[in-house]
Amino acid sequence: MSRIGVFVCQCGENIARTVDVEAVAEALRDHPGVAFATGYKYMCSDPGQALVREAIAEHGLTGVVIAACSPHMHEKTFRRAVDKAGLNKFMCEMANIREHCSWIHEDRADATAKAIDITRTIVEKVKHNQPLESIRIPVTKRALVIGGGIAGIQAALDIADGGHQVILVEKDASIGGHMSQLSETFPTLDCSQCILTPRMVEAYQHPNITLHTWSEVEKVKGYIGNFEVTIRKKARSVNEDLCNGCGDCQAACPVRKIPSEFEAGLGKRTAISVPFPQAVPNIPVLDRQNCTLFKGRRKGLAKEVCGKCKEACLKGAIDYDAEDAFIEEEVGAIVVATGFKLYDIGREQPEGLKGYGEYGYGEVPDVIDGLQFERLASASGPTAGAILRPSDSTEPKTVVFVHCVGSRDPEKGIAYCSKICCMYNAKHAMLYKHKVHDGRAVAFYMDIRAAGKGYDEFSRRAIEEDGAEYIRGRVSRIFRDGDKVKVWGYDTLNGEQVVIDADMVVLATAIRPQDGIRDLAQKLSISTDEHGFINEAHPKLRPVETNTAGVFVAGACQAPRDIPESVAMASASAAKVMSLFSADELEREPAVALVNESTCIGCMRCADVCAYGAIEQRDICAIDGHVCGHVAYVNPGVCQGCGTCQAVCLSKSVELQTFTDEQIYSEINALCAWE
Amino acid sequence: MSDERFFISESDLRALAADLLGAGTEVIAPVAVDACASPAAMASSECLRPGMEPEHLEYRSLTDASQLDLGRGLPVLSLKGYFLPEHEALCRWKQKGTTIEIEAVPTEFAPRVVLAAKPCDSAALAVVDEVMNWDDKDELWNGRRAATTIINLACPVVDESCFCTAVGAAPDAVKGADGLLTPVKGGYVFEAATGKGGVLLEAHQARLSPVADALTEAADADNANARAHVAANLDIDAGSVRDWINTHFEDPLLASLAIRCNGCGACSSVCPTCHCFDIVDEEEGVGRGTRRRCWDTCQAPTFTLHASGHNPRDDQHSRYRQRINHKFSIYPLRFGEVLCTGCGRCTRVCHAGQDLVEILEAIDIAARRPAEVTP
Amino acid sequence: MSETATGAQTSDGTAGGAKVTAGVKELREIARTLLAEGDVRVIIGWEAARRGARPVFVTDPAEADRLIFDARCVHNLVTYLNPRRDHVAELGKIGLIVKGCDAKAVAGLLREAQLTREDVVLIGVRCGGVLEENEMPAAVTLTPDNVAPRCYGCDIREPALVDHLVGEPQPEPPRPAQTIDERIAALEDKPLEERWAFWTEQFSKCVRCYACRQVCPLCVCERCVADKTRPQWIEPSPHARGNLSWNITRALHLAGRCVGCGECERFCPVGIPLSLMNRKLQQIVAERYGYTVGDDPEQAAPIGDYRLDDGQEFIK
Amino acid sequence: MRGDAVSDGALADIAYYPGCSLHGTSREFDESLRAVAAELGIGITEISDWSCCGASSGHTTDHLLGVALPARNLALAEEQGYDTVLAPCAACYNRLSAARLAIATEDGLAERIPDVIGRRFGNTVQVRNAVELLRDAAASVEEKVAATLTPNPLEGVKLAAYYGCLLVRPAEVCGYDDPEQPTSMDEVISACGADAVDWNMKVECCGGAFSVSRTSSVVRLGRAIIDDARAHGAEAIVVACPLCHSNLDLRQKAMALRGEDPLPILFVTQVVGLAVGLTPESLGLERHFVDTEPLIARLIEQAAARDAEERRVKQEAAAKAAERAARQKAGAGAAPKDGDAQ
Amino acid sequence: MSDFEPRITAFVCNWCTYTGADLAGTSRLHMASNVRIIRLPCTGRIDPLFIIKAFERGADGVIVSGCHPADCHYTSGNYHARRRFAVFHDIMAFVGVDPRRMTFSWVSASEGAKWRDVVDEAVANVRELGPFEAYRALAPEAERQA
Repeated sequence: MSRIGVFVCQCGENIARTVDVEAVAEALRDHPGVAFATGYKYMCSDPGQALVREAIAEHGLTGVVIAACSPHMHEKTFRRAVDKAGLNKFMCEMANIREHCSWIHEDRADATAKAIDITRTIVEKVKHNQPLESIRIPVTKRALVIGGGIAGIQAALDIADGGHQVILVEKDASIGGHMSQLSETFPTLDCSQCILTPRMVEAYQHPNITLHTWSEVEKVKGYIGNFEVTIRKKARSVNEDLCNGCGDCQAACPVRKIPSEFEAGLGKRTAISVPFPQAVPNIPVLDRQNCTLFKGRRKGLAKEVCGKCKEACLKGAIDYDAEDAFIEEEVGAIVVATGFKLYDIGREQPEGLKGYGEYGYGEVPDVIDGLQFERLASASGPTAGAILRPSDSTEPKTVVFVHCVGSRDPEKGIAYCSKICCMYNAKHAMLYKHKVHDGRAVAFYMDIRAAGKGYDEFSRRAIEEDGAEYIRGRVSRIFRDGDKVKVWGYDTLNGEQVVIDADMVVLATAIRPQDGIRDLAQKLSISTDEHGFINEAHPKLRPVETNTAGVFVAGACQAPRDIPESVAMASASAAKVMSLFSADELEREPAVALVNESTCIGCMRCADVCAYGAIEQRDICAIDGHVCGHVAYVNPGVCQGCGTCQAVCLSKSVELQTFTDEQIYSEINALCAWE
Repeated sequence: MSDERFFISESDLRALAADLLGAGTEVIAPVAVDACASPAAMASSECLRPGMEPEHLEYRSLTDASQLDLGRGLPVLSLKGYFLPEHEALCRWKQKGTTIEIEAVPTEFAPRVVLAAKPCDSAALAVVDEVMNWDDKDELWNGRRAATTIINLACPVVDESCFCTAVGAAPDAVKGADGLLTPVKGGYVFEAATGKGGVLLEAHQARLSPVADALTEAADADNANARAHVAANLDIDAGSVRDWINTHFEDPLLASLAIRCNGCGACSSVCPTCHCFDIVDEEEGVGRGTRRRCWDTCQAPTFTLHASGHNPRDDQHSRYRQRINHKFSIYPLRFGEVLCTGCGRCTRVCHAGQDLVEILEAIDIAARRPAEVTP
Repeated sequence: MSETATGAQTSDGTAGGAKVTAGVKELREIARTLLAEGDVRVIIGWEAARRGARPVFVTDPAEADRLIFDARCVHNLVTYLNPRRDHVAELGKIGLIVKGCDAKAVAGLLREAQLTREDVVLIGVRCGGVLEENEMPAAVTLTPDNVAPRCYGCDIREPALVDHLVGEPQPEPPRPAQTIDERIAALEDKPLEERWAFWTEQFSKCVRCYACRQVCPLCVCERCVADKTRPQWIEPSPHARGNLSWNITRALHLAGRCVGCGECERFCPVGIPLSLMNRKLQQIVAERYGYTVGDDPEQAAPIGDYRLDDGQEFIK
Repeated sequence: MRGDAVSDGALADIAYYPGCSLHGTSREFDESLRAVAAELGIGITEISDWSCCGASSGHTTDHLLGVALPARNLALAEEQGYDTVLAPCAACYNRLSAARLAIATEDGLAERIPDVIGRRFGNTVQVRNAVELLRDAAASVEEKVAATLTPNPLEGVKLAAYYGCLLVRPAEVCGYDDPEQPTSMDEVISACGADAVDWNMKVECCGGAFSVSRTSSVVRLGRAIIDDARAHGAEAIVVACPLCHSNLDLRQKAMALRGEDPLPILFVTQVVGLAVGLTPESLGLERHFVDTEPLIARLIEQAAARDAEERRVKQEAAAKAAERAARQKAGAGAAPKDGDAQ
Repeated sequence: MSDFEPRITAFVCNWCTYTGADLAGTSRLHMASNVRIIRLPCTGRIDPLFIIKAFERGADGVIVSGCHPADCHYTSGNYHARRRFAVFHDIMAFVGVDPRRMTFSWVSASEGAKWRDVVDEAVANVRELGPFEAYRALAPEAERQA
């Protein structure tokens, strides 16, 4: 006969306001199998948990039901408390009478009756709980970091410094991400390359880090501690071992007019190229799309049309017939750090977004975005740091910075604030004034959001010391007028229209997640929000974890993030990975399926539906040893506890622990109408 | 028991049924039931295959005298269901905290009349009375038996699977019944067989009229040749069969009877004498439920499955042998009554082809001439 | 150990008026050789008996002539391949005579790893449809009134999953007076309440003898969910509520598995029209997932498989 | 249901809703529309008993009034068996379209309107404006222009397409073109052989109804538009709205202070009319305040000169070809090749 | 039937709909109080036996809800559930159970409002249908007693 303790929480007034806690405790007191029932103000508080421990000892409880908030909130807390009191922690369950009852109903009688019902179902469930031990599974102490931007590099370095192997996968030819494109970084204005390149080299040379650039994650199988990852190493056409980065091939390449992605389209590059001088690894990539040799091959010409880079290469590192290679890696944890891309105001837009016709859809010359301005301002940029406008390379005397292009604009499909634009706009204005002293920097803003450390002072300095003219209002139209860029705006503080004949306009376009994020999320079976940013497990309490155990997230792939936040998140996820690797074995919830071999007939329908391949066929031997049949066997290490096998099993011979048929049956039975 | 015989026309018999219904007495009788629907469910049923007359008869509580079917066919299920229902609550319990209240079920029943019962069905009731009053008086069974007056309708013998005469019953027997109707020209010879039957007759004296001798002779003649007709189907010595089975438990004839049997237990469901039941507790809500007994069958593997997983009779042969053994040897040895009234339903319902007449013949042959018969 | 309960028949197997066609002769020949050469230890087929054709287990080559095949051979003998029937398995390797629909049931057992193809020899017979009521003294020609409704529209009159095939090609079985699909359509035209009344009335007749389960070739569970007591998903006593949950569960277990042999309806002592329910399941699986139960063991069962664009019109 | 492609000539008849301006101050828009429609084989028939569409005064005073007035005309078109209504004036087009959208989306309105306008209304009629119609018929305009014998006066002429506001905004009501960077009128202009100028004031405000109450603003806004058009080399501005036309044409007199010659303002239908060889009189070109005659005359003269030049060059080429053929025959005589059949 | 308060049992998946219901709670989205939630790891685990048992125990309506296709935490649990409940939905309709008594829906962890709408709509539907008398009439006591 079970002796169950029921503890009904007032949760201050969150529950007590609409649910009569005493009445619930009273109703449960003479429920069959309940040995003790009481109400308390804050069950999750220390005294509350002490109350549980004492009641277990005093009444010899065999099960505990906490009627309070959602199990997602405090199941772990109470199970730990129960564990301490010597009762198996899986004999403790939570009845959700807050989120699912008190908070969503007003009528007190209704809410109380419902709370009693909910608690009663969980009491009945606990009667059929089994004491279980956590499952121990081996942990592969190697980590995979997807994305080689500052977040990915930082995470990889922290984990590697922690003594563990790291595989860093980067989609582009070099690590560095968008930070490598920046000139200087707010709020300290230190040069981006100077603080980033050492980290890139450190990552490249770190004994524990294996770097795969020009590579993407093809497939992920397995589960926390035991992921099997397939990495596609895209054909680079350059043998990484032979190449010493001399650059002769780049010099020999006849195709020199390809818009450079790194230069955000302002600079040009050759077909075979290294994105930027400080690229890590300093090994070029052959762009098969634009290389004349490959164009010839695609047309089916018999003779090879070009081959200059191969001729120029003294090391013989160029290989036109290289194929994509696949690498299998076993890792215990994955950190997603795929970063961001900028919203493009053009006509072609993905579903749900609209372009900016009023700013000319990006077809008005001398209207550039933030990254392009960064390239202009960067010493290694196409203009060697001089602010020259792209149309005629003259120095613009009047530059207009437009905030919130796309961001905070539900009409265009992006309602959120991209967070970093206010800061980099102030930086741009400052950089521009430093380089063009007699230049006029005008910024159109709605609100200045500079909440970081030293951020507001930085933007005040741009206005007060460097003379940036900040106009509070939106820009309604931008169009070419002669050789000027006509900017029509409105000054809400003076209440008048503003027309500026600018030489150049910089748009602070919204931050979007990288392309392909949704496919990657599905490969990792983690979810993304409607914009494509990765969903964290809990916005406040588990910001760097995802719903899939063992998969962590860092940087701008989770939401608009600046560099300090990306680095902080990277170190946080690294810390999570380190704690995961701290033990040789991982403790996992024992919510796994168990086969009753005396009733299983080995039809293997369960194996067909198992998404994790956790079920295999096992032979049954009679006493004399000859095989007389076969049954299904669930590997507790691989099983993730979804329970689909039990639903398709005709004879219900497989039982998912913690959600067995008896437990579910008793919950349904507890809701009997004619109580 | 006055053995006076009366005459009653068919219309008077229906009127008698109507009177009983009018007086609020439940009247149970054979009713024609369409195979794939029932009058209650749907007025017209497209799924009654055209051209086929109603599939079968069933004993039903009449709601109207017109439903009484005197067509003399054999209802699918016997009268057993009206004395040992398919499922019957034995008690209900309700738990409050640690105290449990038990609520018993009534064992008195309103008086009721069964009209046109099959002699083999009512004979079965008499046979089962023995075990129901053996070491523990079954109040529910006895309560229902006491409350019921059964009037048999002489049976014209259904088909070649009938063998009531071979097991101590007869197409015109009154064993287990309280009266008998024998069809004659224009109506029936109606006679009481027990005091209860007499009471019923007196109560409806007006509907009866003295019977002409010619009619009673015709009735007796019909019954006699019905008896002869069924005897031709199977003529065995029940005693020798009983003893042979008792001593030849391992005989291959008994030990491999069920090669084609599916162990479905349909035979025991339709058998008027099979009386085994299972007791199950069915929960309804927390700490509330009902203990019910419901029909069970020795042919089902779970019948003798022990909690340990051991099953003394875990193959079909042993289960089928148990059925033959219990009916034709164990029960007769203990109660002197063959636990079978030869109605033939088990043979008719078994689509796997198990034929009891065939089996009894083989045993009878083996029993009488043990020496020269090769199985 | 031969079959003891001898049927009342004459020695040359022509009892019960069974015509000895060329096919039957060929069948007996194959049976005799298989038994004689020890390829199989028992041939399971049909024999004529007092109340019509019934299954027979021939272990002695000499008795091969008891085997018959005609419109009365309705039984789906594949139920005897159920691994839980130890007393049949004990006899040794089985040679089974199968009609087309029976072969589908063998494929079902193979699909669910209850059987390996090598441990059974299948002797297929070309079939032109069978009777609905098989307890007839003689094989009669099929008419719309006596043909088994399930035979109409049969897509496998010539079984493929067999080792031997006997008999001449048979004509199409006659169309029954009312096909099962028509009866389903008639039932579906009725409003919800009437359908409910019809089915609950039918199910309330059920006495839970589980004949439908014991006879089904694909119901091979060691312990059926209906017998499970912890928890008692299906109330064991035969009241209408327990019967409804039993019959719905049985129906759901047929989705994509039932071959439509109709044995459950034939064996039901109280005559519940189970073939309506089974056929409806086949229709659902065919309409929604284009799946028709066939005799190819490799064909994946629909429930347990999925496609990204499966219909979800009923999901909000 | 959009009207069938104009090219097959037998276009389903379109209901024509002229609105007050096209029978009043912008009669030339009506005349040129009818002329061009006839030329292109587009059957348009005026809705009988049409009434005012309420324009801006309607919907600014009361929402129901603003919807019911246009709805009445749509109902009439339905009753008279049309499924498309052509409303050339931008304001009428906007009000009719807005009414259709409101009735289709605001709950309760579809039930109230029939008893407010006193007739059945199924809201099945499509509403289109002149630019939309001509853009959809651009292929047949091009064919017509090519087939016109008289040289096309607009060949290569720089024209600035001015859309104003109500033709393209609000996007959910108009929806046939991009509200910020419209191109439909430009397509019609290029179909006429002219060169549609890429300029900045396509959708800037012309002052609209302030024409009377704050004329100074209209003059200022109008000048900005005309200056920008002229800066981009436009020889005329093309419009499709009576109010835009009057604000740019009538008010231009007050603008031309700095001595530049005035910029003619043409309706899109007049442009198409000229391209397909219709006479200026039939297009009502003489009704404009800014005299269009000098421009038209010059264009026709240039076209004729160009035509003559082309013909001369063609003749020269033909002559030279004939001469070469003759010389060849003389030379070839020496070595005839058999079987040299062309 | 206006004052009839239907009893509805909801079987929801832990990762999406249960969390969505939590979100509805934290956002204080008020809804009908007739629904009692039973948590399961995934819709893949939800078995038609649960629904039949819920009706047997007097529920007037049932809700089954989980992750949207492609969002399942276990990658394919909801796909299997979709097929299983398509067959179950059709067979129950064939037997005569009004499909509106069973609400199937996809509600993600961020759709608190949608969960409130699913609940309110289900309660309204079942209230209109009235108590499930037909199922309760099957109870042994009410049924034909021999």
